Amino acid sequence: MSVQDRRRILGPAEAKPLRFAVDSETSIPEEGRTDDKKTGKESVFISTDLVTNANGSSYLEYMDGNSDQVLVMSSVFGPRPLRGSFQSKASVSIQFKEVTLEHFNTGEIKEICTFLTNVFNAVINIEKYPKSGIDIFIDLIQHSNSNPAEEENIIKILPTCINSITMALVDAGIEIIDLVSAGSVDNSVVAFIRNGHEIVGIWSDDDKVSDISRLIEDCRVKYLQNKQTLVQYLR
Amino acid sequence: MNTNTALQQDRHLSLETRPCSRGFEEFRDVLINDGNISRYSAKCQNANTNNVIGSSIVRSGKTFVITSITGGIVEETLSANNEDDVGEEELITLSEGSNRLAKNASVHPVVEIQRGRVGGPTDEEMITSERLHKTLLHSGILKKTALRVLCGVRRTDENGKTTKIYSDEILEEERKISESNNRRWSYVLYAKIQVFSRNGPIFDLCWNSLISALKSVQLPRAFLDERAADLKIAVRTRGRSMTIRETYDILCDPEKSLPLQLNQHELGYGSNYGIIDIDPLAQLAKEENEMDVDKPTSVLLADIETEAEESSIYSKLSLITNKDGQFKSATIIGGGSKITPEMIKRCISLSKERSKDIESKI
Amino acid sequence: MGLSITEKSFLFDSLTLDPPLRTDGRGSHQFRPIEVSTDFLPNSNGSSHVILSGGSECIVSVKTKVVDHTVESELLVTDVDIQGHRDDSPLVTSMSSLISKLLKQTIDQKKLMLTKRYSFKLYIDVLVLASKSYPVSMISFAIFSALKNTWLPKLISSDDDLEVEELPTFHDYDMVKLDADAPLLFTFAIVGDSVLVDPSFEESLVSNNGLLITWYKDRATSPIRSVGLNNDNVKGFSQHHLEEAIKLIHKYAPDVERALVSSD
Amino acid sequence: MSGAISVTKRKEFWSNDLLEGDEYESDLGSDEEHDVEMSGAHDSNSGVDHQDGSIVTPGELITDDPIWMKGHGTYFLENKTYSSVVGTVSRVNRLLSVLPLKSRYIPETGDHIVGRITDVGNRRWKVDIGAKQYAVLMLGSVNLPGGVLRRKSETDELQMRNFLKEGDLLNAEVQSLFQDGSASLHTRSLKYGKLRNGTFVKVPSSLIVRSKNHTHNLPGNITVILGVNGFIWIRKSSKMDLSNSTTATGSGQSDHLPGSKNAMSVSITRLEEESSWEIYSDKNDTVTVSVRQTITRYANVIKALAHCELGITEPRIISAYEASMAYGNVGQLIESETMESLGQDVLNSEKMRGAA
Repeated sequence: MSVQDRRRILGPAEAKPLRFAVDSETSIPEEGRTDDKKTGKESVFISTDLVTNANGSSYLEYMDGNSDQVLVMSSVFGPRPLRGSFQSKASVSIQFKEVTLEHFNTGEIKEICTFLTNVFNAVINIEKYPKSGIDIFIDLIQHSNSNPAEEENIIKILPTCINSITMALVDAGIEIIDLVSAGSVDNSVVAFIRNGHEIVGIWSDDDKVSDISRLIEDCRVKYLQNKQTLVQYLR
Repeated sequence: MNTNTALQQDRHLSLETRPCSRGFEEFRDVLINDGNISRYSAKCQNANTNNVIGSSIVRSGKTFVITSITGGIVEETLSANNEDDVGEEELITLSEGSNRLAKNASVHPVVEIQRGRVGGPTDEEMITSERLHKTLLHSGILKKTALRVLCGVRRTDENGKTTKIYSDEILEEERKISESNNRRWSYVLYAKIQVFSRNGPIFDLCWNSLISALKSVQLPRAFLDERAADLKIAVRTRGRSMTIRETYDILCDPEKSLPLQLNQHELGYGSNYGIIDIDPLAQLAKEENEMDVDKPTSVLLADIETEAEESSIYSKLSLITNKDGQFKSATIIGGGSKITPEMIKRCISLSKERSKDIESKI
Repeated sequence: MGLSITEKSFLFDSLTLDPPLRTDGRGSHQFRPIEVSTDFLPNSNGSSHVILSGGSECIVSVKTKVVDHTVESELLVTDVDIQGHRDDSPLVTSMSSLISKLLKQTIDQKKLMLTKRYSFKLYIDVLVLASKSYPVSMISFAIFSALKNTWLPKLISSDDDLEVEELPTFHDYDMVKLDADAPLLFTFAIVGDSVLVDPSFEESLVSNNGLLITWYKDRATSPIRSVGLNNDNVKGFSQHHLEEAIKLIHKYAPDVERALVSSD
Repeated sequence: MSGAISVTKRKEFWSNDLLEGDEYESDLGSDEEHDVEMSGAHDSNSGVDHQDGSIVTPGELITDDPIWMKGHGTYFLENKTYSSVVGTVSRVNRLLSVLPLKSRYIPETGDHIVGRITDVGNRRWKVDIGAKQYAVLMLGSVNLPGGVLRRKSETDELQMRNFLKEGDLLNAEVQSLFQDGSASLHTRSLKYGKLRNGTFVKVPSSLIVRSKNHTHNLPGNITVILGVNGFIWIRKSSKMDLSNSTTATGSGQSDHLPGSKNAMSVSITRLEEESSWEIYSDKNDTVTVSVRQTITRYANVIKALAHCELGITEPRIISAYEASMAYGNVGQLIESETMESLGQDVLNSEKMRGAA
């Protein structure tokens, strides 16, 4: 937001955001905190239809073993008419916004938006909605990873975003060919449909590519778990 | 506003109900919690990567507002030679004395309403942010003194062990070290207010959410590295000797923090009301004998919701009062039906109960 | 200017044959011929100009500055600009963020170290003049050949200047070649069961999905991304497609790397 | 060409050896016009007239005789006519114009062109034919299913997209020209309509030699439509192509297709029923792998001819196709050296046969 942006109240120009000193001994001792929670069971809280002016919306809270926490809300607007030239298939667009603290730069945000758009282009039955647009808005409310050393990385929240978009689409009654879910193993995420036989998206940032099949296998296991929780909620 | 919503509105009113099936003077139930978003909230795990210092989630009916407050530090520009010039000091305090507003501070809010569109802020978002900023400034809830940074000093002795000394916690003679540097800083507060499922006027909802977030704000202690406190290095640059002040950013202490001082008695909570006449023709013939048919009866509605009400009510009141009925801010727009003094009194008593109810929930 | 339904279905049937029959008869591992000219910008330390036979064209310029790396930790700044696309369009922002993240991971900062205090800071500017198909492979080829031809001024002052304050001074005209191995990004199109390398514009329109795999230090490594080459007939793919793509990359990437290197 | 990629290194433009007058590597490629004589350029206002067909550059005086009418590509300044484009001078009974070497396609009535539908509007389609403006195809000038003489009804207007929709390729004929030069098309005959079973190639329109018939049946059961606007469609020969192959097309036509003898006797009436819904269907017929390979080879051959900027005519395509047989794998045809050598083969075979 440039300084002379008169449409927002930006406060004094030369103010610098708070910077917290990270000197070693005052930060929380490493081992003490995390291992006692290591055995914590993964817990997922799902609720749908909270945003009234959206066609469908969902809210997902995901707590994994070592108290990493992702709270995400997605709302679906559409299918709604699109101006401009005729399109025989719907056009899907995804926007991502960090509601509270801002960690990721716009580049990363746009990358996952394009990635998610590609995933859901394969899943939403776009032939059924000609001349219309389906706009999906993801609002990241809270996201924390427990060990401070590892800097924020966007892959942690991808599976939860995918799950919450799937639930929002279901809530909006938009036709999808299968429930999409994803599993993530340290720095890779693989999104599956058809019980893991078909991959609709892969995003891997760690370099153990030599055993790609093991990576996909681990993600498939996580995928099946996630899908199970989604189905349980829906039934 | 097409005619049938007005007709539908009148028909509802005549049956003593509202489209949102609440009583005339019944408020939407409100739930408030801090949403575990700020770094100082109880169950927060990511304290060291989280720079939110205050937060609140307010849910009223279907609409809910998430507010997160972040901070910044700005160095105040002091007049260059004010240490010894007592007259100057006096002049400043004198002028501040008369100008009550100069003492108040405010928050810099950004209101965003989730409406399924991407783009710049709409009029409503800009107006609400501006109004929140001004109302908070004039309410005097937040004083400039509450935002003054008491800058500590971080002394790193030989083996790198750092100890932080804050002027108010230490002995007398150490105090003069930190007083010596004449630089003064103050905190700046930014509020990010997100509104979801907007279903009626949102100003009072945002105000209540902002106030409850401010109540949860903790200001982190700030300090400078010791050798930066009084270090000036002469640097020869192309013949001209110039003293540059080592630019060390002021850092915040991840552990220690102080709660933000708010003037408790100035705190007030918002509520909104609307007044509308029931068109006699639309009145169902329930009790036509005792009602003088041609005089339109006007009705007071509390907490306007649904598009029908919002578009058909022109006379609106928006009050911010504290629990014992003192006004903080009142906006009365007499657009359509007449607002009688009794109605205003009724609104005040209603808003008194409302702020008591909200206060109890924070 | 897309394709008609009849062209798409004709092309789809041809591409899903075994072996796939591509628009210009190439093999599924074969690249379109490219023209690379390097070191043609006089006032930048390294530059390359890549022209694909499909009409896509890209220019990369590498400039450098001496900075004090104790103050500035960012030693690599990349900027991607695609002609005809707004700077804040999703394609441009996601591509420049992918490429800058990738270069930060793969180019190790020690190669840029000059003295204990100072080191070179590289500014890599990519300008895509025309891009018919997904431009990321062409960009990475251009960056690769530009970095292979970057000449940095030779230091003549001493290199441990921590105690005594000394600004580095350089030789008048001798240059040292930057030895940095940049990654190569390969784009694959998945059409039915076949996996095609370097998909042309028509093939991208017909493809079910796309894959982006990095080749660095003689190994297929991360980042690996599935990427949509079109919006309207995207389908899932199977694990065997991924393995097939990685097999292709292991078999043919060395050829590409050698061809690019020998071209300077 | 081993390995997966062929990378040609372009000499640096600014390398210092350029200054010693080395051969300047111009893009025109061919060598003989390397030292183009600069005689006539300087004295542009010396009043010398340019004969027909000589190449003029913008700003060159063509004639100072005011009787000539000014056509395309010229401009007029105090009764002197100058050329405004690079091209050849053409004088047609008092109309003086300069035909540009390379420019967008200029539609003329009767041209057989290939176009792509870009817009469906009120009772008309907008068609991109590579000209300055989009051409227009009226609903009235199109064959409708159920026979040629059916009257147009409102339902047709609603169903326009069932006939032709955005992106569809069709071949048509320029029926008339509007005042602003844009074309109005018609597909009022069975040889025009939606194009199927093949692939599309685009070449500069100046390379297509205007001739009476632009649909040619080629050896290998292939038919090519050389649109005058440079849009070329290569497809598997349909029954209709074979039936009207009675016209004298290339010599190699009949012996390549022993099996198609009996198809020739298909009567025209049966073709009439074919103008049912099927002429607008989007479904391709089954095309065998060998035919697909031949189509790809033809596509590469035409691109090679365009690369060498040779005029594209049917005999040239056939001789280039036969020359390309030397390269077993179709993929090799995309290398620029192969293209250039293919171009040379065509020229040599032409010089040998003395055909114009």
